[in-house]
Amino acid sequence: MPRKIVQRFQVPFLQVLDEKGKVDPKLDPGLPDEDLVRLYEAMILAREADQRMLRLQRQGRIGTFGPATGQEAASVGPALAMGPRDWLVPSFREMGAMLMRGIPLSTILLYWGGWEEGNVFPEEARTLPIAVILASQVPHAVGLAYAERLRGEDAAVVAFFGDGSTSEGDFHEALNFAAVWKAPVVFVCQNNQWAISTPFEKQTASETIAQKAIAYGMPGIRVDGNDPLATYVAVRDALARARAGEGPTLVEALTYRLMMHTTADDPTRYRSDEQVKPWQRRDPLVRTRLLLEKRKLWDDEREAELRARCKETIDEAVKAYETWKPPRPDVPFDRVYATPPAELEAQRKEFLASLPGADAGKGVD
Amino acid sequence: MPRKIVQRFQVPFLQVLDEKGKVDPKLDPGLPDEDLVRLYEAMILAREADQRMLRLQRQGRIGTFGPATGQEAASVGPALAMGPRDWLVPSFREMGAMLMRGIPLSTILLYWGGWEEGNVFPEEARTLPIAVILASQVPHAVGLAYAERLRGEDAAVVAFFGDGSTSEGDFHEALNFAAVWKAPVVFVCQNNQWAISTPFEKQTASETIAQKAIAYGMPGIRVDGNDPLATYVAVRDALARARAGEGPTLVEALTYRLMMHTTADDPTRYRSDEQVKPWQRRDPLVRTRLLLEKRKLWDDEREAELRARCKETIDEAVKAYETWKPPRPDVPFDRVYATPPAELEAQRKEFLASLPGADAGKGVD
Amino acid sequence: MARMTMVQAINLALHQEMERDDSVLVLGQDVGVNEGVFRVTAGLLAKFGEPRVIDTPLAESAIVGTAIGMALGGLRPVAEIQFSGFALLALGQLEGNAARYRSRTCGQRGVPLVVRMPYGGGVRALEHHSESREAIFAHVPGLKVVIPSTPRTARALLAAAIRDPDPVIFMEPKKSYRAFREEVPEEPETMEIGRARIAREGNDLAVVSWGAMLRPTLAAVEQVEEARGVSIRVIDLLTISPLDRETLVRAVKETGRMVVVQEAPLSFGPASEIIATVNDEALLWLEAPVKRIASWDVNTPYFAREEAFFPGVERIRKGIEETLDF
Amino acid sequence: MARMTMVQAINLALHQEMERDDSVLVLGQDVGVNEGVFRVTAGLLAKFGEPRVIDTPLAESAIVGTAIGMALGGLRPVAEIQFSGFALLALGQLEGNAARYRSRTCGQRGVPLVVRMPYGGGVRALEHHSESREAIFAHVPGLKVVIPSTPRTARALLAAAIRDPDPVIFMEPKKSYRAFREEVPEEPETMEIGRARIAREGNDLAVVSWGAMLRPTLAAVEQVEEARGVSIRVIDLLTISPLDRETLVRAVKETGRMVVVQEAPLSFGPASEIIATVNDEALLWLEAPVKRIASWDVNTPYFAREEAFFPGVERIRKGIEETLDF
Ligand SMILES: Cc1ncc(C[n+]2csc(CCOP(=O)(O)OP(=O)(O)O)c2C)c(N)n1
Ligand SMILES: Cc1ncc(C[n+]2csc(CCOP(=O)(O)OP(=O)(O)O)c2C)c(N)n1
Ligand SMILES: [Mg+2]
Ligand SMILES: [Mg+2]
Repeated sequence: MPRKIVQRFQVPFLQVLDEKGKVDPKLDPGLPDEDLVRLYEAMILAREADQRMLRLQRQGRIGTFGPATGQEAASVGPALAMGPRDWLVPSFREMGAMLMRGIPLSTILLYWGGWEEGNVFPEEARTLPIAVILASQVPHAVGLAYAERLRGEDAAVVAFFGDGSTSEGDFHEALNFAAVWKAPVVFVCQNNQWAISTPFEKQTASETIAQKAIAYGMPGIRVDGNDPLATYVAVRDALARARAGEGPTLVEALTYRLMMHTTADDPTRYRSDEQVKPWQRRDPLVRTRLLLEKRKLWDDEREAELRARCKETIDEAVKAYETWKPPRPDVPFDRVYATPPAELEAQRKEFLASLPGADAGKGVD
Repeated sequence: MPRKIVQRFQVPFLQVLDEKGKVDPKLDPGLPDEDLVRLYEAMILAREADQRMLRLQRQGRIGTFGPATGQEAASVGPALAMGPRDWLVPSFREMGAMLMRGIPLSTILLYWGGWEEGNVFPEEARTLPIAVILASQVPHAVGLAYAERLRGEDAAVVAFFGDGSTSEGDFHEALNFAAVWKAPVVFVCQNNQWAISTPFEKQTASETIAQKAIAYGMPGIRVDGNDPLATYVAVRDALARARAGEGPTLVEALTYRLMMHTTADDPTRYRSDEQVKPWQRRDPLVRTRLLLEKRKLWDDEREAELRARCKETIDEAVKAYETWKPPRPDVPFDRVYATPPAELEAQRKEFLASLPGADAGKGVD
Repeated sequence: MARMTMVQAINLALHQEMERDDSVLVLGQDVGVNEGVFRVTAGLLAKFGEPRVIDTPLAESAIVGTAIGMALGGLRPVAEIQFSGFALLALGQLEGNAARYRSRTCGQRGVPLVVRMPYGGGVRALEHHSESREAIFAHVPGLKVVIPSTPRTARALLAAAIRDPDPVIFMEPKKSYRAFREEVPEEPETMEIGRARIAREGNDLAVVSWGAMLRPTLAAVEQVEEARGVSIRVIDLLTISPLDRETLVRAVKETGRMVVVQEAPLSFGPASEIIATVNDEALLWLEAPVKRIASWDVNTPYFAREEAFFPGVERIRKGIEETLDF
Repeated sequence: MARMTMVQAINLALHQEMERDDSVLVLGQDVGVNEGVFRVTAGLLAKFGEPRVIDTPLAESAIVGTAIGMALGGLRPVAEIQFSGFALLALGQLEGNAARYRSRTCGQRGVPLVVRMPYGGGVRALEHHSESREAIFAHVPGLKVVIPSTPRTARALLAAAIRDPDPVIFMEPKKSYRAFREEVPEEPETMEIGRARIAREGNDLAVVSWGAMLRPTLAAVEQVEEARGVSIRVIDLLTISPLDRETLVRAVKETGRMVVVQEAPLSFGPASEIIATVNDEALLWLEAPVKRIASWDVNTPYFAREEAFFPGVERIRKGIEETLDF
């Protein structure tokens, strides 16, 4: 039955750096050498930290931890595109970006070690804490962007979330608000193709996450999420749009979760090594190193030096984490409200009295 | 910056019957005369009932009421397309469809009169109660469709909601589930371009509601919602798809709310008569009558007869409503759980004792 | 001083706070052009303009969720939920984020957010428009829950809520929106959140109520005082959480008898916490069980039947007399 | 009879109920191929196949919302919310629809729905994974709230919940999932919802607890009994709503003293309703205030500090002794 077509939409895909380390010259953002090196170093640090944290978890030195191995390019490319006054609103798999924003690894360790102090970031990092209720951080990003504009700031906001998180109502409501408000915000979906055991095709019947942007009248783009130049370019352009008052953009970084969902997860229950293999070949670290080598920016010696430096950084962070002295045990009572009401002060006393042995009574006074 | 286009989408628009009463011959569904007449009669009844209910509300004989004047075609076309075993899941502005499903007007009056008994429908009507929490009924429709299919039934579900309701998380989550499950459900959005005082362009930055279907990988179509043949055809086709196991469809019926949001609303606060006028000219009743006249199915005499019949139907419904005897006052206690727990029975006794005068003590025993 | 309705008084607070502090902004469904479905936000859009008065799309979780983001970004948003029944759609954001940002960040980031919502029955509204669910919010550490009872308390408490560094759920008894007037001073006024008010002095019994229940409570108290020659203290709770336990305990210690009038359903409601407080700190002073007068444990009936389900003067009066006679 | 963990016992109930009644189906995140993040749904997909075991997309409101639709369509869905912290995202559907469909339709349509969710602390999990929010659900008329404490009660109550014609919030204390084993009969078994269980007889004091609090409670009780030669009754509540007031009141009348141990924060929690019940019906039998031992009114701290914030054996023991000595 013939019907008149009244609207047409298209979704672009962007890859700049291919698996062999070749840059498409038409798309090359022309990053200075030190930025290329920075991207690579940040990815290596994130990867090394992942590996170490997995060990720390197995040793019981931190709690449940969600590694991002294989997804580093989706994290560091956007971070490189951000300006110092922009805000990062992470989900929970953005260690790469958080480290690039200047958050100490020891702080990140505190987080996974079960301390709220792991959410206290340097103000200059302009980063909100890790969000555990999936997609609940996305409206925060929109409100934050609205506030920055209202206060006359030039800052934009980059919000991260996973493919599974796009199924939540909060994702939808937030993107709709952002587009109506033309809020200066960039939505970055790390589509790692899994939400714990749920594969992308059971998560949504849409072929891409990028096409979901059409529902909000905003541009959407899918990029190779294992290509740090593509994630960089897409977010750089989206930030420029945002700052120009043209509104939000949805960037889908197509990547793959190479390891377990978290240390509590056993991926062999729901996927085979065969499925994972092709994605190991697309490792963002490999292609970035190839690029650096082509540009004569890298060799085995520099690699060895970097790995050593990472190890040192991580060793120091672990040490700082493990020698960190927690504040007095009753601090949670200070933090419910700016000023604890009388009943909470009474409870604090009871709490302190209830502590075993040496801690008993050790508190605010 | 050149990017490879990897996806293309289009959104169709459908109008069958234009404002002058002309049917596009290529699109004519070839409905038998009695169906054409049925559509018209249903719309007139809905319109007349609207008018009467506005008066009843002003007289304090029912409570707040939301008229659907001008939107009748978006309600009756889909209802005509439904089979007897299909389910109707209404929002709150679908009186036309509900009447066509065989729900007595007196029952609908009970609803707006503030009685739960206004939600007790004949089983054959296969209709869920009016939903007040916007969009909350949409996931119910999806689950119901899933249940019908699991139980081996051939029935599909038609769910209604407004343009404003598409901003709710429940809309998003439900459409996503439906598409993943290929559930036999048809989503009908009555886009009347207002959500109380919020115009469509402040509701969403998307140009159409139909394009939101793309986010779920499901087909979306915009139809002229003041054209009962277009709404009929679109829903008929979508139901066929649903029954064939091809999954859900989103149908946007573009219409206009000619009157107040509800009797509690004063639309002059947020829109001018000028804005409304063009839409009065697109009144679905007018073009449908023109069509009937062209087909020699209608004349002034039949019109007068119909109006008289509607008046009679409505008079009778109002009488039935106003002479309806409420059950004993404590029935709410019967309805919280299938079997009231002991404490509720105790409360029932207290409640009955608390009633003033004649009612006191009149209860279950 | 002007005699105002509660709607006018709340509106006054919004005007004055937005003037005082340009980080205050208002957002919600129909709050701008339409000035709110109850006209509570009248004049704000005209005076303060669009970026500070936002007609949002229709999504409660996003209204609260974006407002949290605004608060984190240095603003002081006042979000309106059109009817409290729809606020539960935003409970994920309220419990999961607004209430926790301060503790999550060890005090680095607070959420100075007010969520206003008309609540409660008595205006012949549709389903989901008549509930009282303050107990749900009150059980969440990190939220404050405020319920004014009169125009003056509404204005002063809203101003205080807007200045509060923490999230405040501000529930407005819509039955009282236009039911009566009260003198409200023109100059800005605040009241301390967390403090109950003695609405009437008395020594033979204390009645605790809040929101729209205050008026039938006062009417019942007058009847009993007149009929019996007793003196009854009326505590207007004003803040549900944190609870003013001191005022409650003192009342039991001084009168020996207490009645709590609550519009919410009986079980697991605020009255239970009040009783628990009395149990903790004044059990030995009790001369009779604390009497709860509440709605029944049924879903609020549609409006044709709702009236009989809310506590009314007659039930309150009987409850007071029973407690006096115990 | 086999000695089972709670996870195995719940799994047994699911298997047997799905076999017994083919309108029973299971849906939720990761419940199929992965067999649940705690393996509670092990073997279901293999045995019953895809249409009856659904791995859903990631959206709690839709899990509950579509399950309501399934229930209206004649099925008996058992929906899993992966952690109870995320259940509040579905409270709109639970309070607004599941709880009301029966009253909304005058009994024409009920919603036989079970929403299972692991809750509570003690497993060193991330933020939002450790809360106890049963009071919120319990305040909603139309919902039933069940919390088993042992493998056998979990199995029998879940079977009863699945057969119940009304919506049941089934909260599973995840700390007890694998902490201990209990004999569970092979043959299907149900227990009545709304009935508490006497976990230990005694006449000098009664302790009420539920869920994961039962074990530290029993441990504390043993210590006190041994040290003092008293006999202490332990009431395992099992159903939070509707509350088994009779068993509670009888306990106060027979022992004169009561302690309530609650994992949730103190204020506006279930213990308050228990105290209110005692106040209503057994005040004169009380020889001491009812003692509440609960978590503090703070957001559940992250796992490095959480332990000290939940009631433990020591606090419970002291609370019992204080109440005995009052
Ligand atoms: C609202 C909510 N529901 C469920 C969970 C439990 N959960 C944690 S991570 C996860 C999967 C997330 O998938 P995705 O969004 O794709 O992110 P990824 O883990 O792949 O990075 C789930 C279900 C949660 N944290 N929040
Ligand atoms: C969840 C929710 N939020 C707010 C309301 C109050 N409300 C009732 S109707 C309405 C506007 C609805 O707009 P739309 O969905 O376009 O339907 P229409 O009224 O135009 O038919 C609003 C905001 C509600 N009923 N439910
Ligand atoms: Mg993922
Ligand atoms: Mg509309």
